[in-house]
Amino acid sequence: MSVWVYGEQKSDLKIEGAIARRIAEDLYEVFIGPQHPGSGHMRIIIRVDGDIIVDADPDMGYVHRTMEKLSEGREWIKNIPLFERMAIHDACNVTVSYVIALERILGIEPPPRARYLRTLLCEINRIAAHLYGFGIFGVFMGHSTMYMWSFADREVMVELAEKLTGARLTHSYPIPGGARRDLPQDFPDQARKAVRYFRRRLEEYRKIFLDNPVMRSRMEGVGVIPKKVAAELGVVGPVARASGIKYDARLAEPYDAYDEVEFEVPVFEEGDALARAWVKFEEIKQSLRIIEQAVDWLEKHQREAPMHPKFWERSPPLWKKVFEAEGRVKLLPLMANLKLPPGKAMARSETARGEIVYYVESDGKTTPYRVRIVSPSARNAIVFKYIVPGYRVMDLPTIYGSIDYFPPEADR
Amino acid sequence: MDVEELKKRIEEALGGLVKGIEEGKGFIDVIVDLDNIVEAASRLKELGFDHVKSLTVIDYPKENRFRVIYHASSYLDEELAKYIVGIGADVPRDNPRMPTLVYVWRGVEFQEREVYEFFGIEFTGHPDMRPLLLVPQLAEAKPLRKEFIVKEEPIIRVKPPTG
Amino acid sequence: MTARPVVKRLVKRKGLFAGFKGNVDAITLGLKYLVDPKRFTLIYPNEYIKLDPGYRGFIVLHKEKCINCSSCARICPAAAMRMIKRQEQDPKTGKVKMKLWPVINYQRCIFCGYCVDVCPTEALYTVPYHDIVYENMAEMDWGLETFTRPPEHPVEKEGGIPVKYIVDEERGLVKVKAEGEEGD
Amino acid sequence: MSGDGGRVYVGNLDRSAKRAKDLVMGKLRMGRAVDWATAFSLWPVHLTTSCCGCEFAATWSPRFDAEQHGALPWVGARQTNMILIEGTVSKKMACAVRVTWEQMPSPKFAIAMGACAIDGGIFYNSYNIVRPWEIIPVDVYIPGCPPRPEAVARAIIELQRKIRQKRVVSKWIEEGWRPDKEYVAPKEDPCSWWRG
Amino acid sequence: MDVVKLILDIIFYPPIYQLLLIGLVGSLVVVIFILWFERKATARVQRRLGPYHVAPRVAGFPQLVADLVRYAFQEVIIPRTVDAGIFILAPIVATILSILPIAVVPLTSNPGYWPVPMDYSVLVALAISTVSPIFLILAGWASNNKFSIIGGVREAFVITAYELIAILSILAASATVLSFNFVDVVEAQSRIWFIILNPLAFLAAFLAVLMATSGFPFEIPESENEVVAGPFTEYSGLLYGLNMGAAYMKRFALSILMALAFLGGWAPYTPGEGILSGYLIPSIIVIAKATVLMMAFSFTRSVYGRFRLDQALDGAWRLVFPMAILGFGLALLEAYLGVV
Repeated sequence: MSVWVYGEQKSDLKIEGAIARRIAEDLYEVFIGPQHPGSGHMRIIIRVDGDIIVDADPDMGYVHRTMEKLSEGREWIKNIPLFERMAIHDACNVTVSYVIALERILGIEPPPRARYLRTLLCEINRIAAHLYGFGIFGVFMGHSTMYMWSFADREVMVELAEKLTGARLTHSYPIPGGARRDLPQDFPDQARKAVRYFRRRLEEYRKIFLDNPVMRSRMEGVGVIPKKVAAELGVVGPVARASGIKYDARLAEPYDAYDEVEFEVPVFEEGDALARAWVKFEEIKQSLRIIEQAVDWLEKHQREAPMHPKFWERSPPLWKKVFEAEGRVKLLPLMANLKLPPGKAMARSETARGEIVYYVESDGKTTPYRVRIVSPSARNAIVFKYIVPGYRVMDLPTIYGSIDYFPPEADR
Repeated sequence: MDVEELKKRIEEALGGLVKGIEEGKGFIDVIVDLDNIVEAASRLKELGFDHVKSLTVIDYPKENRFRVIYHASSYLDEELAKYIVGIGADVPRDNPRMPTLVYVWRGVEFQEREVYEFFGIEFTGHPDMRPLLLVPQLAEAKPLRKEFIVKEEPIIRVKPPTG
Repeated sequence: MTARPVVKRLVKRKGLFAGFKGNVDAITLGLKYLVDPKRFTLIYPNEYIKLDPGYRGFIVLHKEKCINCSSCARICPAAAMRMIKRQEQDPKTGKVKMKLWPVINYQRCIFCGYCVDVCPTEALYTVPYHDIVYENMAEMDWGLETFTRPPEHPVEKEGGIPVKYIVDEERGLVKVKAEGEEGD
Repeated sequence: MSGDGGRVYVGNLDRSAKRAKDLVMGKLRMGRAVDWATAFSLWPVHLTTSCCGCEFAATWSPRFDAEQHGALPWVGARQTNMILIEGTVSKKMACAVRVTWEQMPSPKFAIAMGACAIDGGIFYNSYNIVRPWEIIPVDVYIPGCPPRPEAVARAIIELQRKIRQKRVVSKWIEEGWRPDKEYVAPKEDPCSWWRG
Repeated sequence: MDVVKLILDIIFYPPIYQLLLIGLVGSLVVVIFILWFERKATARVQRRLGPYHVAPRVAGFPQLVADLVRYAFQEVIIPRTVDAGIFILAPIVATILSILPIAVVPLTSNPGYWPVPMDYSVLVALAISTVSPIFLILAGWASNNKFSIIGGVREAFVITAYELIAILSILAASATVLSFNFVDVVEAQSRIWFIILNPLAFLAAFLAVLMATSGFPFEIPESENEVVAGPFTEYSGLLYGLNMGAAYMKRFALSILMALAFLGGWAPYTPGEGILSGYLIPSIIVIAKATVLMMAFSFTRSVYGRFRLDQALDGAWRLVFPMAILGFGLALLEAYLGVV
């Protein structure tokens, strides 16, 4: 057999390895996954020539849970927990853009306090998700200590998120018009402590993982995506930024409080697994900065319900009492059968693994007419097909881990 | 650059191909004829829209058409990165076929496979037209078409609880 | 706008000495933690985490507050909260009436807390624990009677020690004994 | 060279295994020791069916560290004795779950984690999911979406208690099949999509 | 008393003592201890508890016993596709071969307690230690599973990397004293151990043993993220237990060789007459030193991930092999200068 050479027409996209090698007759086909520690919830069918992968075919869909279809039968607000299940370790980031799309159709803007609260939780989630990615990345290369350490420190962020929202992972926090809870009393203090802890701790991560010669040699020059190829393939998030693409949804179309806080978007130009790890590493530092700013802002400003007046002013006195006592924003029963005016909106937000895009179309009913989700992992999946060929079998987990692929998110 | 200017630029670049421009919240859609979509997409790419964010397909069974929109944006041009521009066409529902745009935007390869299994739209010239997510038997059913109905449970329960 | 992209470069580390230093750093760090592990492991059945009262654990019904409005069933995203019909005698008038009561099915509940937040009379509340498991599925489909009683907390029953985690600047999370907070 | 049992080289393996079993379980009365050993060595196989894998990972993370109960997630199905179904099982994944289950050597156990693994959870009406109890026998169910790591630890403890109190493993070895749980055979082949 | 003496004589008859008591029982105990240590030490570095509830008072020490008993009573699956004979025999032979080197090394300087004539014991021990990997490759091949075969091939690759280094670096010790007799090697270390005289050779031997026994960062044949469990993917129950045991027993045997060659064997102690002083105490000292070495081998798990196969081979030939050659040269130089 011969491997089909992609992209000779019309496109000057050339990928080394897959094209350069002449393929022998007897290729060895290896099915990696789904019950395989190096694959998670997906299968990659690779063909190897010796130790070199000549063809990789990602077989996705093992976690396809039909979210786009289910959303068409459910009321608008019920879809928030539904879409959250795409990436439960990054819950706020994946749902916030859906909520923003709803708000755009409704024509409302959440109050500043709600925007800051969402930003705060988004950044907490971003750190937790990056640490999750680091942990999986580490254990894919056999570094179990990196896995354990990043999961240990992820618990700090999970604990903060739990204090804020009342759930470890599935916060269901943003809702159209605002957020569901306000800051607990001792939160700012704890958040600042956590920020200081992380600043010190990240240095140790660098020592044991990023600058560890063994791990460095595994990551350097592996899975290189040049800038042009990255743009052509449409990869997102840290994968794109490690290839020199200066794109971040928070920059391109600032949502929530991102146009008010100060932060940097780290960009590297090497495009290999090491650069992707460093992007995530630097992003954690920037997220810590944002958390500090958000907490400062929230502490400085007066405590009030983080909810749009449309949904809050007409609410009964019990609502205000509960908010005063517990910081919990109660929902009006009309939320369940919220009717959106006809229209269509698109919104994007930057999750830990990249940009998520929602296309929402309403035909004036209580349920969406169509919701289209393109999640970062779904867009990064193409890396397996075009970047993996040409590298060694042992590089596959490295590339997998470095693009931080999360199958439930890709399959939706 | 604001949206009006962007529209003007797109109309200039696409020339007579544009059938209409629809504006949504957060994006604009440029509608062209199905036959011209490859040409229009290539021109849009030359304009600087170098990747596709979302291949959105909406089923309108009453009007007997699918609306296929490639929502593109830019990575390399920071000015264009703020906008999402869709290039779309209507595909008839009873013979859903359209030319593939894989050779314009490489990134849509998997998304076109997805559309193929969920809506049954066949992309001619696509290098690898197989179902992506679903098992083959389910892909036959084209689950995202409107006639595929998923039942919701009523809020009143008939079966008594067991615990 | 105050956010901006910043292009950074990887620090090239080549040569024998850099590799040597990296190894020494890593091993020293490992040895440091081998000596002083900074552990915060929860020794589970002996201890349990006393969660904040705001934690969204199992949901329980105050039957006397419930006004049978079925808002909770309407907003439940997983169709876990459903209404059942039940004939009941009105204590004032003595008439037998059909009433709707919410029941919850923990085979499906996703603990999103929407029902608690939407309830107009705060008839639903959450208990701050979540570590309950079942051996058969039928027990998870709670009827009205089970729904009105908070479930038993298994670790508390076995005499586990309540602990709390607080964020610490030096060690990340620190496990401390939760004290003086009996009951809800 | 015969494929079934390697009779050519070492006599009849089945018969010698039976004799060894009679000796150890009957004369030496090792039953309790085996129950104890299995209870503290429940190694879940590394099959991440869905997003509860996040909490599965957190369960073995330093804060909750389920290795203290003797459970250690292991890579190959052949070396494990427990399967932890982490959330939704899609139609594609059902095949993997059943194949993995059949690859595992008995005595083996199953825990269903999360609402999706019990009655579909939020995906109760999805067209692409399978209830895992239809394809494998589940011992313990953990409600929640996702359940807290403590709940997973609680499930492991519950399973340990069940094994030691009901002496599941020693009876299983003595009788050759599991006495207290029915064998679950999938009504339709979960791999039919694959086999065509 | 005669009966007691007879029994003692039988037990401490060197082949029985070294092969059965140390080789089987002793190494099992050491392996159980080392596995427990490995899990606990890794857990400590990783800020967690490790095995605990199986026996809270002794920090979960019986955990490995539980695992072994569980493995022993689990179903042994022999798939139809495997070559059953080799599939069953390979782990058994590999286990026996991996403890065999213990039977040909001296654990005392008292000639009455040498299991074999010692004149070429260094060579013989090294020669035997190189046989067992063949059976790992066979096990992988007989399994007829893609992952096992890849694992077996990787094992074969890694052998080419470490074999020469291990032999050269341990021979460096015998070059220093210009004798293939282990007793001479140990006696020469009564003042100063070879780890200090020849650190290069020791380091090379350390890395070679790590590679030989799939220790981190060279855990390549069994690297779980690509080749599930390497050659052992299809093994279950007792046979898998044997396979795992064999790897650690081999590490134990090689650690004993290293303890004799570099850590002075029974060095601070001078074996005398009689069973206790002439045999038991020196052998326990050697085993203790080997155990310390094994603890060092275990620690690398918590700091390193694993190298890629080509990087490991590259490093072995470009860095460790020259190091072993240099160590050998250093040994010859020391022998020429008569340092010991």
